[in-house]
This record gives sequence, structure tokens and C-alpha cells, in this order.
Amino acid sequence: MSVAAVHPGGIADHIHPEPQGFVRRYVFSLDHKIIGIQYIITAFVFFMLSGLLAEVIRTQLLNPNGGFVSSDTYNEVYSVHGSAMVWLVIIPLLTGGFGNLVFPLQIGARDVAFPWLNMLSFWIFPVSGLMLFASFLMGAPTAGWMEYPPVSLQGAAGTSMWCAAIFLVGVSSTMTGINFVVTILKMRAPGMTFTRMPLFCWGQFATAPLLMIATTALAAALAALFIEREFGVPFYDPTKGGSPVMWQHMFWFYSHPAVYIMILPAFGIISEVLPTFSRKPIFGYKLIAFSSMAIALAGFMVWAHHMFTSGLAPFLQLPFMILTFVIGVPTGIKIFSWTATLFGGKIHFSTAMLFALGFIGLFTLGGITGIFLAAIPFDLHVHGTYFIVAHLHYVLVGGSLMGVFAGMYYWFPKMSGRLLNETLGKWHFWLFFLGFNGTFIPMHWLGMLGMPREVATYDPQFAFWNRFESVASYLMAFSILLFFVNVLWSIRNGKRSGPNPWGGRTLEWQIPSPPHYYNFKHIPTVYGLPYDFAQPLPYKGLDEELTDSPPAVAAGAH
Amino acid sequence: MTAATLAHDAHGDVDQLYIETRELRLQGFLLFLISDCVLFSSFIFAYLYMRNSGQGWPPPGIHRLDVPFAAWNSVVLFGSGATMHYALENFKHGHWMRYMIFLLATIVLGAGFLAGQGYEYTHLIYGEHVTWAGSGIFGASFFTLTGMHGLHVFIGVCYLTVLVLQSSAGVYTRGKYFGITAGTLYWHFVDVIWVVLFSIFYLI
Amino acid sequence: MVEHKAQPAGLSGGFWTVTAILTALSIAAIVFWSIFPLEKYLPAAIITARQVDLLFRFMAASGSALWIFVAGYLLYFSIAFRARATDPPDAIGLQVHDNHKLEFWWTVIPALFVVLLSIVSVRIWYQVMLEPENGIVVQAIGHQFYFSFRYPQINGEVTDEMHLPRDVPVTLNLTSADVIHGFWVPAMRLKNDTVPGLVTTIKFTPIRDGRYPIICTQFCGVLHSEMDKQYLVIEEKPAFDAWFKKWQEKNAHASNALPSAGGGAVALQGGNASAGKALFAQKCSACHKVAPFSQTLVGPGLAGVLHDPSHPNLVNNQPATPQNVAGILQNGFTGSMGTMPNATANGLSRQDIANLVAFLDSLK
Amino acid sequence: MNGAIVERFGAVVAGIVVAVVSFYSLYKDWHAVGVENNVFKLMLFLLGVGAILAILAGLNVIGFTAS
Repeated sequence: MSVAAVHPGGIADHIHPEPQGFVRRYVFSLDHKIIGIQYIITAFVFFMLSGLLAEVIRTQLLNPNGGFVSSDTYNEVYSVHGSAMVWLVIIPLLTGGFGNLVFPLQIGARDVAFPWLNMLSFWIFPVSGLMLFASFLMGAPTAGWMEYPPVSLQGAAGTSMWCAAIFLVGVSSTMTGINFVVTILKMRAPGMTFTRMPLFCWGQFATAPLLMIATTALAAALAALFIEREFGVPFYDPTKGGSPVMWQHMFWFYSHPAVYIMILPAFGIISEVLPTFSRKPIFGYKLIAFSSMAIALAGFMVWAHHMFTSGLAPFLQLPFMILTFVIGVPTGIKIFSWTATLFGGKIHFSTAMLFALGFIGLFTLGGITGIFLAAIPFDLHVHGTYFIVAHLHYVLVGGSLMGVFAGMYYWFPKMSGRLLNETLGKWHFWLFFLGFNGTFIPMHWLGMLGMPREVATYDPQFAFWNRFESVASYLMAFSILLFFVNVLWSIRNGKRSGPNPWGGRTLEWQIPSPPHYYNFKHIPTVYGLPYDFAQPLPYKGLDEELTDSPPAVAAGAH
Repeated sequence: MTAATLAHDAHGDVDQLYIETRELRLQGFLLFLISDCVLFSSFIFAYLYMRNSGQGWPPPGIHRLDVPFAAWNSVVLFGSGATMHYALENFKHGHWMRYMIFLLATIVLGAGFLAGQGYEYTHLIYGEHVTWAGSGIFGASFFTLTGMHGLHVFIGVCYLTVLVLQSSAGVYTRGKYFGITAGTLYWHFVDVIWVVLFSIFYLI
Repeated sequence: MVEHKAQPAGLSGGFWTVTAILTALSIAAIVFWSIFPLEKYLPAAIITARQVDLLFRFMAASGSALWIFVAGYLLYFSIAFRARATDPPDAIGLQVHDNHKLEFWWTVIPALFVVLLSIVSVRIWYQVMLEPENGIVVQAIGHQFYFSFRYPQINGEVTDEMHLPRDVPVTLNLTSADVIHGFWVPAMRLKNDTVPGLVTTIKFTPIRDGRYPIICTQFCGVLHSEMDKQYLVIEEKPAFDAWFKKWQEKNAHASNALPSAGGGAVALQGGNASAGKALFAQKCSACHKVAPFSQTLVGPGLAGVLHDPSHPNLVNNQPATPQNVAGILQNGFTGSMGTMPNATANGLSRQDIANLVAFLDSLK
Repeated sequence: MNGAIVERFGAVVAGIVVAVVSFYSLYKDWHAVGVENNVFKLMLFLLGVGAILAILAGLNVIGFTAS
């Protein structure tokens, strides 16, 4: 399937005319790198908003009787916090953001397959995000990010707005997925076979079909919920013959793959950061790539493990439990391979590397509690409790978000040509690490003892640990403030990075930072895996990238 | 210029850029159809799920759907699939007139199917008082799924009409006609979805 | 790039020291989880709670051991293989790409562990599922924002605490009157959702006296967090009997009046028998025939429910009047034959009930 | 003589035409290569199956109606 050589006059030989003017360059840009940065900025804005919501949650829980906000407001706050973090922060950051920014460079393409579609995907995203936050004006959804009917049928008008917003962001995801699949299948540089692709591309390649297929299932479920709420057409209301459990099936058929959408690209980031800063090839390249695909595929077959308490027939539950255990094996392979990558390395503790190391430790913990939850008898105990809250935050914050931060410190020079400040970065890491663990480790214990999730008030016996968590969460928020300060400061005053500050060996580091709008002057030819530090770089045709010469092919009108 | 252009302009205008771009578009379009297929599958899952959780189908108080009419109407849609196929075949071989005739026939048959569906809806809503929101899960699943499919057919008819206009304006040549290929793929997709919907609503 | 000589691939002594330390730590963790006094913090109120704890101990011990090894090696490698100030700036690490033997084993060992874990989980799960069901049958109904309970031989609903006799197997049928709730008793290590329109069953045998909170774990509306104020009381049989008798007396006249949801009795006038017939086919015919009492499917045949002189009383020992039949339709009933879902669970409106009663009344 | 009979008759006759055309096109295109042609083959096959279903429904072999 790979393009054997650059055909004269083909896509690889074709450069779009240089975008002129501020609007075409930075607003309605067709350039995948600019779109990636747009995604990252927008997602971090939403991250700040829903992070504030998280602090509202923790402030409310300082006292067993709450009192900071009313129960109703509290329910709105955690619902929007969850929805926004999943759909407006983690997924766009990892797919639209880092995906757009990095993987076309890594496979040696000039852009993604459909730049217009890419721009459209991006512009849908802030619109839907604003819609989601605007639902506060009309009574935000209260039933959590899962919005189980029938209670979501009773929700305020904002719940319909929520449906529409998530539907739209799903459309954006689907288009991104289609775009990425085609790009990876068709636009790799000559010699960039699948077994020579950097692992971040493998992560995206495993994620894109999930975006494309699973998100559509969610769209159907959301459309039905919207129609039922607005027009009274019965799908989920049991008094009219509908089935509330059906929503759970359709929702989790999307949302379990969505968990992998949120973690597989982060795996990819870690698999890039570790070899670069250990000066060592990634250990077990093929097995890591293969296990990503295995996880993505198996991700479609385990959705009902979120529904062990929903009254499914027992014989249906059993395969879901065992398949979920089985997913632990490829995940374990990855973790062991990353750990083994460190062995015998020359490890440089940059902030990106610290986040990558933190990722491995915390994600492993989240993965282990995931195995706990797959075991039905134990799940029947802790389902719907703070144990789940702890588990999902270990995976999504300790996993995905740590991956995002590693990616930010790693690729920030590629975006801006400047380095993030390492001292501030290390403060960010350590405070975040402490704050995060302080916030979420006690939740395991609280959940087992009997604290249900999504509560505005709780039994006074849990007060001590809740206060502890709240204080720790303020520490975490402070560390993230440091990160924002760091970004805003470094973007103007950071040390100039040059094209390749980390000694990275993948293709994106062989061209200037930030890259030209056409990426490569010549599309390079690839001769091997990027990760072998003892060998010269396995690329040909990159000699002129860092010179001032113009690109080999003239920019032509289409 | 249309017919003459088509006949004489063999593959001379097809360059490498077009070949590669077409490949991308084709794959992208097929992936779009796959995700659209998942959308239908989800609603079909919902329908079958609700149907099996109730007591018998159709629910009491609702008559069985009119199979003979639906069979006839389905054949109209399937026939339009066949004419679309021949439209593309004829275009590929440079028979411009036959291409136009088959394309117009497809549009007429597609519109005919929509009219038939409109008739069926009218009959259900006014004759049997089966409505979208007021007839429980039957009305919900039937009108949602067939309505969604009808919307796809409607979009298809619009798209084919645009194809007619574009073809008359000479947009497509013997080498560059991806728009027609995409239209044919889409139309076949819509037909095949109806095979499934016809089976699950009328036959089982 | 400086030509780099591969370092000797052998594992240094430090590695084995660290491995020994991690092994010791893992063993300590395993011992810790084996003896950890879980029941001191959360008593085990039913037989299978201890089994679930056992499963937790097993998973926590093996999970801790795994995590200690991963995190320990991570830390050790990070320190031992850090780039030193004395290294040349372009020093590279050991260029190892893979090791098939190692990869084989760290695929196979977790796979074997998955098999082991599956066997353990399935066995314990079967014990949770296959509790005996020859004891008392209770129904718990989720409401916004409380649970109510139905006992055989108590009219109406028990809306306060839920009492159960110790050492008697319990079959608990769960359903909901409005939205999905979660019925969780942490001391039982067991929960299930109460889903409107669906009756789910959990079975257990209480073994420990005490007063345990019942907590709703599925978001159910604005006061969801208040749904942890009810208790499950497990007590000796005599104490339970006294409580039971008290509620029998308290509710002696309860079920005739139709319950809280909406208030007031169903207006039976205007019931449409033919609409009722259609509804019967849809909602009732899975469990009831239009036939004499003896022709039982799940519940009894209902042809003579209102007009059979040999059966003057309904299943709840109330006289066979249209109003009482409506009461059963509205509230459901749990008895020796199992559970009949209530109106909400069946999806019956008040008019539907009137229609059904009219239909049943028309059968002679 | 009522509408249903006319509809059934039409469905059967036109269904036979469509089925024959579909399968004939499938036969003719059997050796065509390329992604889209393979998709077309699948689609034509399903179209033929659909036409056969319509014929059977028209003949009242499947999808019985009460009348």
C-alpha cells in the first residue's frame, strides 16, 4: 500500500501556494500544524474552564454538608466537568491537537489528506465547546457525563444543548478520524513502511478508526436522546415502551473505545519521549505497535463491563469480564517494554521525560485497578463509587493528561521554536505529581468504604480524606497554573530551540522549528526505523532542509 | 461541448496529481460511508433491541405494515440502483446520451420512491393514526429509521441533480469523473441500506 | 556521531540487589493484603461478602506486587542509567531493540495470570449468583429519593428501614418507580441498579447483625446525595418478627389506598374493556392466561379474577373487588409465585389500569 | 381486484427485471479490479438479494400479511 516513490507531479510533489494574510494563515488555516496548534490552544482554554469546575467540586466536598454551591449547581458542575474534560480536552488534544501537529511530519507528508475537512473539523470543535458551556445559561445537564436516561429526560433544557454539543464534537471527531486514516494509509513518504512508522503514528493509526466508527454510534444515541427530549418520541422512557438500558449499550459502545481514543495516542507520545531521552531504541517496537492495534480492536468488544449492575443476563456478562482481563495483557506488554527501554540508557531528565516516567507509574496503577473493576464480584461492590472516580482519573489524568504534558514539553519547540522553561517545568511536574496522588489515592479507599460518586454531600465519616483530597487538588491546580505561566512566558522569552533540541530522530526533528508551511523541501526517503542511535539517520533527501534554499518544487496553483 | 469533449478527450488530462488525489478522495468517501453505515446500524440495533424487549410486534393496536406496497416501492428504489450502475458504465465508455438518460431515470425512480414513502407516511399518519411521537416504540423506530433513510435518498436525489447540471456544463471528462463514481457509491449505499430496512421492518 | 562500543549486556550486581529488594517488598505487600483487617473498617454482613473480600485481597496482593516491580525497576533504571556529567554529550545507551525470550515470557505470564484470575473471579461470582432462594422474598423499589420495600404479607410499602432476619436466605427483587437508582449496601459488597420497567434480582444470606446504610449509587436527580439515609437492619428472627408484625398492623389498611405517586385512588369509571384487552395481550399475557385460576403461566389465570365464587379473595387476601385489583396492578405484588411488577415497571398509566380492570371485569 | 394485487404483480415483475439486471452486471463486472469496483460488486450482489426479497414478498412467500 505504501507509495513506492514520489511520482513527479503527484501529491508529494505538490505545494499549495503560501497562505497570505493573517486570516488565511492563522485563523482559517489549512496547514495541519496551525490547525494542531489551534486545537491545542482551544482545548487548553476548555481545560482551564473545566479545571475550575473541578475545583468547585473539590471545594464543595471540603465539608460533608457541602454548602459551597447548591446540590443542583453541583450536579451541573460535575456533569459539565466530565463532559468537557473528555470531549473538549483530552480527545481534541490527543487526536486533533498532537495528531495534527506531529504525525503528518513523522510520516513525511506535506499535509493531511483533506486539509479543508481538517479545518472544518477544527472549527466545529470550539463551537460545540461553547455550546456545552452555554448550557449553564439554560440549566446545564446534571446526570454526569454519561447522562443515563430516564433521569436525563427530566434534566433541564441544557441537557438537549448538551446532546447537540456532543453530537457536533462527535461529527468533528469522525471527520478527523477519516482524515487521519486516509493520510496514514496513503501519504507516507517513500520507504515509510508500516514497520518503520514511529510509534506515535501507530497510536494515531489505532485511534483514528475508533474515532470514525465508535463516535457514530454515540451520535445515534445522542440523536435519539435529543429527539426524545424535544419531541417526545419514545426511545428510552420505560413508561412508553422504551428501554433505558439501551442507552447504556449505545453509550458504552462508544465510550469504551473512547477510553482507548484517550489513551492510545498518549501511549504513542510516551513511546517517542522515552527513546529520545534514554538515547536508546524503544524496546520491542513491533510488539508495542501490535498491542496498540490489539487494544483498539478488543476495545469494541468489552463495552458491557460498564454495565455489570444494569441487569444484563449473566451469560452475557461473563465474556465481557474475561475479554476485559485479556486487554490487560497487551497493556502489560507496553508497560514492560517501556520499562525495559530505560535499561542501559543514558537518561536525560528533561521535564518531558519526567512526565513520561510519571505516566508509566500512574497509568500502571490505573490499569491495575481497571483489572479489579473487570472482576464482576468486586465490580458489584465498587461500581458507581469513588473507587471508579479514582480509577478513571488515574487513567485519564495520570495517563492521558501526563502524556499530554509530556507531549507539550517535548513538541513545544516544534510549535514555537522556543523551549519551555525547564525549572518551572520541573516544579510543575513534582507539584502535579504530588497533588494528583494526594487527590486520588484516598478515593480508592473511600469508594470501598461506601462513598458513592456524583454526590454533593456525604457521610461525615469520610470528611478527613475528602478535605485532604481537596487540599491536594488545590496543589494540583497551582501546578497547572505554573504550566500556563510557563507557556505564556516561554512563547516570548523562552530559549531558542533550534530545529532539534532533544536529539530526536523522527522526521519532524530534521526540519526547522517551526517548520515551513510545506513541511519538507524534498519528501525524504526512509530506510529504516528511526530509533537506532548507533546508526546514522535512516533518511535521504533531507540535506537542504536546514538551509535557506527554496523548496525543490515550486508552489503551484492547483 | 459536452458530448464531444467526452468522446474525444480520452485520458489526456489525467495527471499524477489527479490520480493520487482521486485515490485519497475515494478512500475518504468509502470511510465516510462506513461511518454512516455505523449510524444506521446503531439505530437498527436500537430498533431490534426495543422490538425484542416488548411483547410481540407490532405492538397491540397497530396493524402490520403494508407489505405489497412496500415491496413495489422497494423495487422502484432497487431499480434506480441498477440504472445508476448503467449510467456510470455508459459514462466510462463514452456514451454520453445514454449516461444522461440513465442518470435522469435514476432521479425519477429515486423521486418516485420518495413519493411512495410519502404516500405510506400519509396513510399511516392519517389513515391509521400511527405517528412519530404518539405511537410508542413502533412509531419511534419506524419513522426515525425510514425517515433517516428517506433523508439520505433525498440528499442523493439532490446530488444526482447536481451531477446532471455539472455534466451538462462539461465538468466531467472521460478521465476525471470522480463525482459520478462517488454519486454511484452513495446511491448504491442508500439502496443497500434499504434492503436491510425493508427486511427488518416488513419481512420479519 | 562517535562510534559507540556496546556495553556488556550482562546484568550488573545492582540489578539483582534491586530485584531482591523488590521481591521482599512484594512479599511484604502480599502479606499485608492477606492479613489486612478489612472487616474492621467495613463489616461483612452476608456470606459472599467475605468471598468478594477474598477476591479483593487476591487482586490487591498481585496488583501491588506487579506495581512494586514496575515502579521499582522504573526508579532503579532511571537512577542507575542516568546521563552523568562525565558522559560525552552525544553518549548513547545500549542499542538493544528487543529480546524475544523476554517478550515471550512477559506475554505468557500475564496471560496465564489472566486465566487464573478468570477462574477465581468466575468461581466467586457463581457463589454470589447461586445463593439459595428458598427464603424470604422482598422487593425494593427505588423512588426519587428513597427506597421502599415490599414484603409478602405486609400491605403496601415499608418506607423506613429494611429489616431482614439473620441466617435466612433473601431474594431481593429490585425495580424502580421513576429513574435508575443503584441499590448498594457496602457491608454486603453487593449492588444492583433498580431499573424502571425491569425487575432484577440479587440473592444473599445475611449472617451478621447490625445496621448498615443503603446507598444509591446511580445518579437519580437533584437529591441523589441524600439517598444514603436509609438502613438495612439485620437482626435475630424474633426481633424481625416483632418488626414485621408492627408493619403488618401499621399497613393493615394501606394497600387498598393507592400509593403516593400522584395520590388518590384510580378512577375506574371510563375503563375501556377492548383497549384493556389489547393491553392485556401486550403487558400481561407473558405471565397470565385468560383462563381459570389453575392455569398458571407465571402468575395465575385471570379469567375469573373478579367473578369466581370459589376465589373470593385476591392473592393478597383482600376481597376481589375492582378497586383491589387496581391496587395490585398499581403496586405490584410479591408472593410465592414470584414478583409481579408494579404499574411503573409495567409502564401502565392510570387510564391503562382502568382499561385493564374493565377488561378483567368483562370476563365471566 | 384491488390495489394490493397490482402492487404485488408490479413488485414481482419489476423485481425480476432488477434482480436479473443486477446479477448480470455482477457477472459482467466480476473481473473488474480496483477498490471501487469491488465495492460495486458487493453492492450489486446485495441489490440483487434485495430484489429477490421484494419478489418473494410480492409472492407472499415471506412477510405474510393478514389479508
